[in-house]
Amino acid sequence: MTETDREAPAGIIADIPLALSFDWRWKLAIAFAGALVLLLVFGMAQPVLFGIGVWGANVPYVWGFDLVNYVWWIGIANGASLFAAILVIRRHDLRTSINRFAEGVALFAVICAGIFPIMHLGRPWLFYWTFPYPATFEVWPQFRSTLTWDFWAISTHVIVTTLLWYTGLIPDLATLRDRSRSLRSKTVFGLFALGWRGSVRHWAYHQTAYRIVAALVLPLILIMQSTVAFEFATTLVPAWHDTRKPLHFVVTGIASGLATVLFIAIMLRRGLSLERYIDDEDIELMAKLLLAASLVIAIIYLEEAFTSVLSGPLAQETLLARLFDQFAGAYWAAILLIVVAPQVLWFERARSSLLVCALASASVLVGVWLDRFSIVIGGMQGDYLPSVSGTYLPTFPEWALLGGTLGLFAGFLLLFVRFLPVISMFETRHAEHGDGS
Amino acid sequence: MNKYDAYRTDFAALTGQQGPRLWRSLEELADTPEMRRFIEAEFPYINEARTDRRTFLRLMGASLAMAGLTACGDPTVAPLYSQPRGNWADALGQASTFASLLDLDGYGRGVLVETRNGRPVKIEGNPLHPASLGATDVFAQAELLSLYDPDRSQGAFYNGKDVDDRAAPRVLAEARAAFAPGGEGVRILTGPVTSPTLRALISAMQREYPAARAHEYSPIADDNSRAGAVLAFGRPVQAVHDFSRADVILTLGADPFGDMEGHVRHARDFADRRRAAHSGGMLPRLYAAESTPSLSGARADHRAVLRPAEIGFFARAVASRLGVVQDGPSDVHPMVETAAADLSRAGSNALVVVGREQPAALHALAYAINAALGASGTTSRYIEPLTAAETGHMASLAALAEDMAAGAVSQLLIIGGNPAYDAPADLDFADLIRRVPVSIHLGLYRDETAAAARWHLPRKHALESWGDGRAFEGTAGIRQPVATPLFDAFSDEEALALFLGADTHDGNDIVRTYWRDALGAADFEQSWTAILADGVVPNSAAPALDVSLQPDWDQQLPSEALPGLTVLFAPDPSVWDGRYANNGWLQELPRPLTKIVWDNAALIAPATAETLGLKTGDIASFNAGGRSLLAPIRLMPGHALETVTMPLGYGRRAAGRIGTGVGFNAYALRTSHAPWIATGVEVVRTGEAHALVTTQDHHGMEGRDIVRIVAPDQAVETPSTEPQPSFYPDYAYEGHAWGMTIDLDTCLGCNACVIACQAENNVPIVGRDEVARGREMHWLRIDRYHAGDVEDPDTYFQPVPCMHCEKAPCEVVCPVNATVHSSEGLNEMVYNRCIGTRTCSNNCPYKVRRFNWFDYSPPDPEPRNPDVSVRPRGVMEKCTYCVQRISAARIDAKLEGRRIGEELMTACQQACPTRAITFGDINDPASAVSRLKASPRNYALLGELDTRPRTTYLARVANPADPEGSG
Amino acid sequence: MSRAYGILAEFDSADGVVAAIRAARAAGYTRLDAYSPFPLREAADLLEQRTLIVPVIAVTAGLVGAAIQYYAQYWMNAVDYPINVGGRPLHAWPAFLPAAFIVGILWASAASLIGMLALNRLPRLHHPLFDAPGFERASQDRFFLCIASDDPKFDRAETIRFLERMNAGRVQEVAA
Amino acid sequence: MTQLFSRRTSRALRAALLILPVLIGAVAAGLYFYTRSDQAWNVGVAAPQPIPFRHDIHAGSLGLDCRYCHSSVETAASAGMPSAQTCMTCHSQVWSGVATLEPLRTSLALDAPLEWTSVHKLPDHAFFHHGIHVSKGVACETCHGRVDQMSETVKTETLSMGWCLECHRDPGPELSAPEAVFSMGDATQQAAGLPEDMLRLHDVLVDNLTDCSTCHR
Repeated sequence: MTETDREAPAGIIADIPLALSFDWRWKLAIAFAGALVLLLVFGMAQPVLFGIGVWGANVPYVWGFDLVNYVWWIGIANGASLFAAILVIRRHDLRTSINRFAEGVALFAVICAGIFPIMHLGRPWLFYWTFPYPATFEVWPQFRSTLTWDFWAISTHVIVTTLLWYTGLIPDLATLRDRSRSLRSKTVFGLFALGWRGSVRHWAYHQTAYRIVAALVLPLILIMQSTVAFEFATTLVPAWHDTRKPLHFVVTGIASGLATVLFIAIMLRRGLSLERYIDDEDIELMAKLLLAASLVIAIIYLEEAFTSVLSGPLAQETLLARLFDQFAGAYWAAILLIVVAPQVLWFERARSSLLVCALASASVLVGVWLDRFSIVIGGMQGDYLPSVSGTYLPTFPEWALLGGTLGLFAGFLLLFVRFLPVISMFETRHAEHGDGS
Repeated sequence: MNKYDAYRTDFAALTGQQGPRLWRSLEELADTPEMRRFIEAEFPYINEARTDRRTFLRLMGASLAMAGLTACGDPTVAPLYSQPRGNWADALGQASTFASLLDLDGYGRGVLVETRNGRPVKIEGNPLHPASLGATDVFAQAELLSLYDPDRSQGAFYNGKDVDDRAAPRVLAEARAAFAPGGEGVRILTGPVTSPTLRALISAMQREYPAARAHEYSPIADDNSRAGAVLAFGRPVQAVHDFSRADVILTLGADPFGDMEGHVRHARDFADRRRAAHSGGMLPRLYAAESTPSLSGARADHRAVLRPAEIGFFARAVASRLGVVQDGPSDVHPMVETAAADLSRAGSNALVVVGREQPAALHALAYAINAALGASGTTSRYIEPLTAAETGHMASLAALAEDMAAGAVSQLLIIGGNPAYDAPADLDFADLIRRVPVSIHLGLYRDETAAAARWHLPRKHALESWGDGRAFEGTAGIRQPVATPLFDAFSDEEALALFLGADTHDGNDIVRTYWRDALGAADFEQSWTAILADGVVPNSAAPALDVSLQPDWDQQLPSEALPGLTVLFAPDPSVWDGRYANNGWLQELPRPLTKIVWDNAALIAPATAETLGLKTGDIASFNAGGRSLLAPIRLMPGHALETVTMPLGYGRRAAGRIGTGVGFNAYALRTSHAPWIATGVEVVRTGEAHALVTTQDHHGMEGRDIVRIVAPDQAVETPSTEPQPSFYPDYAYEGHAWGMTIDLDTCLGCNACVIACQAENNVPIVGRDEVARGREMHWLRIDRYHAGDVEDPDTYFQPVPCMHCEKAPCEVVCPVNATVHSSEGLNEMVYNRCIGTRTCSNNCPYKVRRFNWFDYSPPDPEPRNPDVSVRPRGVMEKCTYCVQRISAARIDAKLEGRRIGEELMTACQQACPTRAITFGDINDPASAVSRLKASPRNYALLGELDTRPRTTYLARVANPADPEGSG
Repeated sequence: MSRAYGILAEFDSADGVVAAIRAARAAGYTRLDAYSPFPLREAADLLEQRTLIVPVIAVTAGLVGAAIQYYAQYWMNAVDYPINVGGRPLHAWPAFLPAAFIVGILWASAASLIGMLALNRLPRLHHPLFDAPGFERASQDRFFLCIASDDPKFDRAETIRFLERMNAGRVQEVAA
Repeated sequence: MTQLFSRRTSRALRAALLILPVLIGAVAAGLYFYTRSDQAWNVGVAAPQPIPFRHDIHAGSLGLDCRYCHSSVETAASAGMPSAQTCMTCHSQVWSGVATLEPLRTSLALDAPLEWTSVHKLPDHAFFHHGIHVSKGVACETCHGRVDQMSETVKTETLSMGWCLECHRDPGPELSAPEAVFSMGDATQQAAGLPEDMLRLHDVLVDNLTDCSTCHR
């Protein structure tokens, strides 16, 4: 190759996956992630072998980390896809740098989330009974159940995100096919590039379809996140029985998705020295969005408190329980981390500091997890009959599931970084060519 | 219809001769004219052409034949067994029911035992038995589990070493061979004996060996009432209370519905009278003066919390108002006036009951009051003592201990009982046993006494042995075995016969022989079979004695009050005196008032605890008379001040895998001269703490309409059974529509329903730790609420089964149709379809659903109801309204071409002593449940949620006397 | 020599190739296609590339999918094994909608993406153009215009000359 | 640039992508039919028995009534297995000496049950009651087939839940007149009257037959 094309736009991006080997930091990271995945295996084996009694759950606390983690992960997934989809539809410049890995984040997060609906079952090996297949016992799923809705939502989310992500990759895979020197990687990339030639016709259909699906993802995400909320809101549990739950879940979900994308963006920029592609403008913009999201959440929290106060004794009791009873810590910590902490992003200097942005996004992520905890666990403490009481204490197998899914997520991300272009190269060329359309 | 039946019937008749008799079965077999009439009365449909009577005969013969059978697995699964002989019941795999008898401290409670293929699977009350009337208490239900207890003693042992099973007869024979002339030094120690056969054997012994002595001991036995009788009437008589005629009742430290002999019957009579009053009539009023909250106290309309010593003064005050005594203390308690006024108004329909803890003088006083009111003969009558120990059980044991200490005892046979554990601490009985040259212990377990005795012989369980016993009012009942002994063991009678070298030592022969003599040989077989079928000896109730007050009946009440606290000892509502310590059902049964499981605690008034700086869970050291005991505290609202109640029966050292080491042993503080009330006890807090596991942490109703209370003839406001407008269609339930009412006015919170449900539905035990995690599995729980001030709160009980809501919130959230509605309105739980999302439990406002967090299924040989699935790990379960009974009833009804009638009962309903639970078809306006649902007291729990529960409650009726005392 | 697939001209700027396309259209060439490392809106316009078909596919598939899902739910819960679930209606349409909508989206997205591949005649791993030296840069930083040999106006020498006039870089014949 | 893939590879990939869904469909269909097939449910498979008992001789040639051996079929959940004595009522005279009946004599002598292997085993969570089915006109043959022609006892139906539901959803066509319940073959065929007549005759209440608790408790 000549000098010119090494400087060629996207050359650097393409060279990452084509590099023969990665340095020790990547190896260390993937090793650590691998260790966490082993922890996940342990965490999944426990309930299967001995029963979900290994968790702290009981009656009335029938759910524990299983649901907390699920709601957290699915929120991240939905937030990230929603963000990516909006960028595509708005044809926003940010998409050039963000979309590819934002979609990746969504995909990996939804995979992590998808583990829990299966694992939380008393008999996980029978999860497929929620799928309507013609069994010899001729009993069908029960479609009025929000859990059934969620089954379809998750499956759809996984498939659509995967398709969207892959479609976006095809032209870049072609680039890799054509840049790669080793025949083996040429063949592999070539196979997945499906013989992309970048003809006018190719591009036309590709772009149309891509935009349409991005547009379809919007309602899908909104409905899906609402479905997750319905799993709580449609029950009689006083703390959950609330039509505003979907709003809460969507808003907090977006925040967690944003935070994750911002966090990963900073990691990639530092780790792969992609300053040229993920520039300060991008980071600053996302920081602003995160700040906005946290303000919206602040309003939501206030609004919930108000409506509960106005909604009669039972709602008031459950609110008081969430605020001051045994799980109050989670509630206040959530407010501190989601609402208060990000306020530093008002300051220009804070926004321009990668460290501060990273910390802010991390704090929002942890905060949203605590918010899930306070809703799921804290919600189950207030019941109709005072005689029903008890408490919930997470056990090690539950922590193992949380840590394990984090490891799984990191592992996917590292492999993605290693073998695929983390930034859409054709979009980059497009942008640098100036034809912003 | 089928010509081979004749052959089978003959065979059945043949096989029938030996084994025990089927309850209400022999009538058919005998098939005499009067029996025919009986059958036509009992089974009207039997004459309809389509049913052939032979089917019955075959059935019955079958069950007879089966009774002689060893347990042989579950018939419903492969492989199929061809029994060598005509055991039709094996093929039938159907229930056969036998009448038998279970005793508690010697007093018999008639039961019906349902067996499958020679395995008892369920115990119910015997409707013909006066102490049961078809109901049971928790202990009778739990005997089933004890029968299958793997920790039961399975063979003889000598000095703690196993010996050949066949050694046992030899041991007893050798002991006899070594008898001194006249039986000098021969001693027999039994529990309270009401059994005519056993008493005949004992008196036979005393004829043959004049110097031999028989002793009776039970740590719970009521000696004071008998001593009181001696004071009052100059002779030891026994009082029998008749609550069916009592309009005003005053209990003095007594719990006639909880732990007094005959409690099941008392409760039933009381409830019946209240029910009668709801449809017009005088509503009986209950006054309770007590130190420890009791079931009766919780039900009382007026309750006075008094220190043990004050109860005597209270009684005297009442007595003086009634003119029974001249010098009565004044202003003891405001309740004195109202109670006295009410009692005198009720006159011969008044009743004063005294607890076994109270001194003899107080009993005498009560007898005098009852006499003065003219109540003797109506609400209470007097009979000859049913147990032998005239001098009282404690004295009897003390005498034995004296002889043993003096070395005057050479051969000691301990039949049943566990004196090494439950004898008063001052006797140091275990050590005395070790000093006896030949000591033989016959026991169900290798317990503390077995360890102390030289020889231990395995004892047959009541359900395995022949015997008899008398009810609290004297009616004799026969105990027939319903299962072949699981091990090579002896019944009390058999052991005694062997010990005395009687010519026969076969339980069947012994009992038959006694009763042949007692009933007279004329057509004995005929009447005997009838007796076995019914389980009771007709009109054998003890005759009322004509007693009159002694002139010097009025003794001063002991009023020495030492400094320090007073400790009250009480039988435990779950393990009684300790004999049920190894029974998992009872250990996991929440104690009615404290909801503690797998433990006991020293109960103490909050105020007193505060002054002592103690709180629930703190371990305190109790010191008295040089003995000391460490026990955890549990604050008990409504408990007397400066008083501690210690439940007996825990701290067992050799109870078995379940009971050993559970709780603290209150016997360590008990002395033979003050067995019930220990004064001058010093309490020191240790700083240690002990986690008491309970199933209910909050005790108030937090101002919600959960348990409703109404005045007599008043309706509940906003009954909340009226369906509210709904988007959902109204499903029409043609045919049957099952529903239930639970009458909170008659519910005493005794737990019988809970344990009956556990037995019927294979509900597993999960153990202390799992309960601590909030994972108890009871399908039916009893919520207990306190209202009012903590010094003397009102206490309410509310049994909570599945409500079978017509708009069930649990069903709609299940993704796999694992919980759905039946065409008869049952909320069904399909275990084999459940994948365990637990959302249903989440969405159940009553939280009655239980989840199998681990594999809780009981291992064999647990008693198991073959009609109910054993639930695997990871599935939800809950009350089914005993759907297996509904199905059985439906099938029987269809086979016999009739409608399902009131014979269909849920397990909880059948066990309930007060008939507080009513179940049936709400589509049938004539059914009992429909009539009750029409009551103005009927309301739905959390009805405002419009879940339309099929289970509704009848409000409790508060019936306080108004200040004017006009009743 | 064998039959040619067409003549391929390489340009190093998007404007270059666009200009060439315009000229070729003017010159009356009809069977031509351009290749670029990123979408060229103008090129698409010049070649009158229509894509309306894609949304049509999406909408149809979505409606079909949603309909199937809804009917399946109705049939299973209200027709095949009707069960009284918590006293709710057998045909609980509000509860059947969310899943129907979601599955509709699933069908729509899948259809439009798979449809896109089909319309692009992909996968096609082997293509004459891949034999053309330098064509690998079509996916990186070069722009190509190809006039197919089945173009009525196609004349080997003439076409080559025409393209060279477009100050293209390398102009070459691609074998079929 | 050179071709990475040959024309054939290209075509192969396309073909593969087209065939894949077909393949998946085929596998699914295969599973669908296999799970409903006889061999999946051991239909027609005989089990090893302690005695080579032949229904075709006893019920067929000799014409013994089903209830002679399965005596509780009209009253109980289980149809019941004959006691050794029942067998001995005849076999003390006929074939009294033959070796194949040795287990029978042993059983009687040792008072030990004779262990047959059930071929009609239902899962533990399914509760079935022979008495009610028989009394409502479900003929033995309807579920057990022409037992009177079986030299070895085998299942003739899958006994799957779906199979049970077929009849529980619409019992009429499966019912026979009472007199024909214990007969086999033509007799039963003829006795099967009009479905609605049968439902009326046995007064079958259909609406609760598909309740879960009818079979699962």
